Amino acid sequence: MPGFLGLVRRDLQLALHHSGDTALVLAFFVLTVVLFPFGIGPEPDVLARVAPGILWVAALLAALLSLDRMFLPDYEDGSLDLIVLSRLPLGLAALAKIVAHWISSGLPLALISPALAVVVDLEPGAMPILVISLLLGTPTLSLIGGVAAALTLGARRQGVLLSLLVLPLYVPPLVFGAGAIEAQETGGDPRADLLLLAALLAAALALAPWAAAAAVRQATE
Amino acid sequence: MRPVLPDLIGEDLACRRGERLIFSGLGFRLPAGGALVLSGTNGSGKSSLLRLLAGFLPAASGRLMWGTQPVAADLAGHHARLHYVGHADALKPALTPREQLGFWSALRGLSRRQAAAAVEAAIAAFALEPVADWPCRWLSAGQRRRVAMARLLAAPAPLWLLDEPLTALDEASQAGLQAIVVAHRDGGGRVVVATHAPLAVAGARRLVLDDYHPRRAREPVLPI
Amino acid sequence: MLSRFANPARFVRVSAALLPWCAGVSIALILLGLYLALIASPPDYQQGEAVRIMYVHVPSAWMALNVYLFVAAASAVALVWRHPLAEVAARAAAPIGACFTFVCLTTGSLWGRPMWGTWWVWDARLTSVLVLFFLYLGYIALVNGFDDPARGSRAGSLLAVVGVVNLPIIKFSVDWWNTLHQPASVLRLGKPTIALSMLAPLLVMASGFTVLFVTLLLIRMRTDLKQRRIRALQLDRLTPAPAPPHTESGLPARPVAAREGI
Amino acid sequence: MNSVDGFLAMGGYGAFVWPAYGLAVLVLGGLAAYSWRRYRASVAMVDRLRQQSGRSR
Repeated sequence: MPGFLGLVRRDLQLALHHSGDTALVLAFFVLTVVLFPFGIGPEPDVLARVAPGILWVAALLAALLSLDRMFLPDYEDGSLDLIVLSRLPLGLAALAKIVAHWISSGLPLALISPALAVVVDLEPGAMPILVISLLLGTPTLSLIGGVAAALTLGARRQGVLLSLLVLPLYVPPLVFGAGAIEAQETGGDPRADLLLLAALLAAALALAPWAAAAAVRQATE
Repeated sequence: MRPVLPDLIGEDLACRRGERLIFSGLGFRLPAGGALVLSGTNGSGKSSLLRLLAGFLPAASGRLMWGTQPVAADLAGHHARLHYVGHADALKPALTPREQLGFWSALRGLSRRQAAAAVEAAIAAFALEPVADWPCRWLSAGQRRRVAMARLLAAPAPLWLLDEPLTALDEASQAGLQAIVVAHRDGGGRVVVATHAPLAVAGARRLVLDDYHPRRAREPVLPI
Repeated sequence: MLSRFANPARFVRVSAALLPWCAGVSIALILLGLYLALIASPPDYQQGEAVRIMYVHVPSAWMALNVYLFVAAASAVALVWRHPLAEVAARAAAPIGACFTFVCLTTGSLWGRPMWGTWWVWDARLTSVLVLFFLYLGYIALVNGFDDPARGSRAGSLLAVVGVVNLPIIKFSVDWWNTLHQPASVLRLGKPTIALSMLAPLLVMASGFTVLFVTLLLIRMRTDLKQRRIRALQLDRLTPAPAPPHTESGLPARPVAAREGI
Repeated sequence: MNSVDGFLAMGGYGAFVWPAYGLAVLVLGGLAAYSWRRYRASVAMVDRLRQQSGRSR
């Protein structure tokens, strides 16, 4: 498809230039997770019990942080008009931007999560499941978030509005993601949760880009 | 022999932005090689008409036809045959003109080799060689405007929609642009220009948007 | 396309005729429902009089869900056929649905307190209604989040459709989460066995709420149309009559008479 | 008299049944009142604007 990889490469190139955004996302993730023991107390068994929830909620909020950078810069400098006019179907263009956003936010979150799991006493045995659940879950967060980011283009107070739109839609990935880790921790079988997470990803992959495209078309009217 | 392309025809076009009726009853015909100059007071709808012609904005009423085929029927096809240069330059401060022009021509469907050649031609035509590899944040407004204009040549398209192309351009660049427009029209292309400056475009039909301001005499149609 | 300009006269006329009847019927039904709920129905053998809260809690739960489905359906019609009234209906209905959801949550909490000792019970159904409440707030915030009301309505329509697609997934995930973290069985907000004498107040209240919804919907839609009329009139007053048609040299001015004909 | 007190006491659950109904009436009634008042205000505004534009033309 004309320019799909070019669009992903350009967005990643821009993400590298403004690497502050990715650093901000990772810093927020680390900070949020580290703060919880101060609130809950350092007892290992208590922390281990709530570790899956802490890690997943912190990752979800961190991914939410950089969502509005997905379409807003292009909307403001006129690039979005040219993307709409390009030969690349708008759904694929939206997917390209979502993929670039995931690579620069969701992926690093998943990769550094084991380091943080230690801070909240997550069982070593559950670490691989943590990474797998985040690798499966964060793309879904970017896909759903992409739709909300496109919907709120041109709105007043886009940041607050974006998180209000997106949080109820993030409940399923959170439930299955944290559920997978907890199933592993309590000796259960995480495969069911992971399969459900994968199903969510497949559905979001199929539907979200076109919803985001429709929203972009509304924004560039 | 110049390929005989159908005319771009607008019949009784009306445009609504939000709940405001900008203009109505607007008609024109733009043959291959033709030119249409839009003028009128601020807020009379020049930019809105350009965005309508580009297919961003559906006409509130009336029809926009490419020959006999309504534009709305094949929007992707219509987008593929036009360039739209709006007020914003669509340039990323961190990237160089060469990178951005290459990116935009790839997005217009050119292969890597074709894109490279077209980009070099565009850079030469707009005298951008000295700054071709500078990050755009180092460029002046005029230079950025020329890079935005260079997109016109970085990928071939018969219909050019230009919104205030002359702003921020110095005399030499303005003359260069006019020469490029003339060459484009000789090659069978056509151009619609919204401008205040008296752009000397030979044989252009002038359209004053204020003439199509929705008359107040009529009962204001309840904009649903 | 010209239908977009059509004055919604038909709707205004029909709603004017319907409104008094709807208002009357909804008040009558709700009064009858209150009588049946509070006086003419037996206390539950387990929960005693507290069961009467169910006669408000359950109908408002039904309405919360059904109004959201209404908003999503109206939004789908607005997106696909660009029918102007569908957008007006969706925008008018959402706040009503949000109120029903709020009533459902608060009565659920008031019911949980005497029965299970806590103001909030993480029961699967109640939790789904809580998430639905945030979907409503998101829709209302998005619709009012733009300076241009038309833009807000279109964005809201898309969100409502996305939301309704996610509704069953959210419901499933909450049930999955609920069985995963199965609280002590006593906390389970079991559905009391519905005796016939209890069904009557439930159905009467539900139908009363439904007719109330239609009444409020018509009022709010008429208000929305009036607001648009106000904006149009204000805009019209502000835009000065334009200068006479441009008669630049050599270009014949468009014959004014011809333009008047449209 | 005691039937009224019995009725109000609601078998000891009065403190929860009455607030539940009260809240429902408050929220739904409030929404109805608010919507109706806003409707009346809009109608009045339209008439006022129409007279003004009628007079000024």
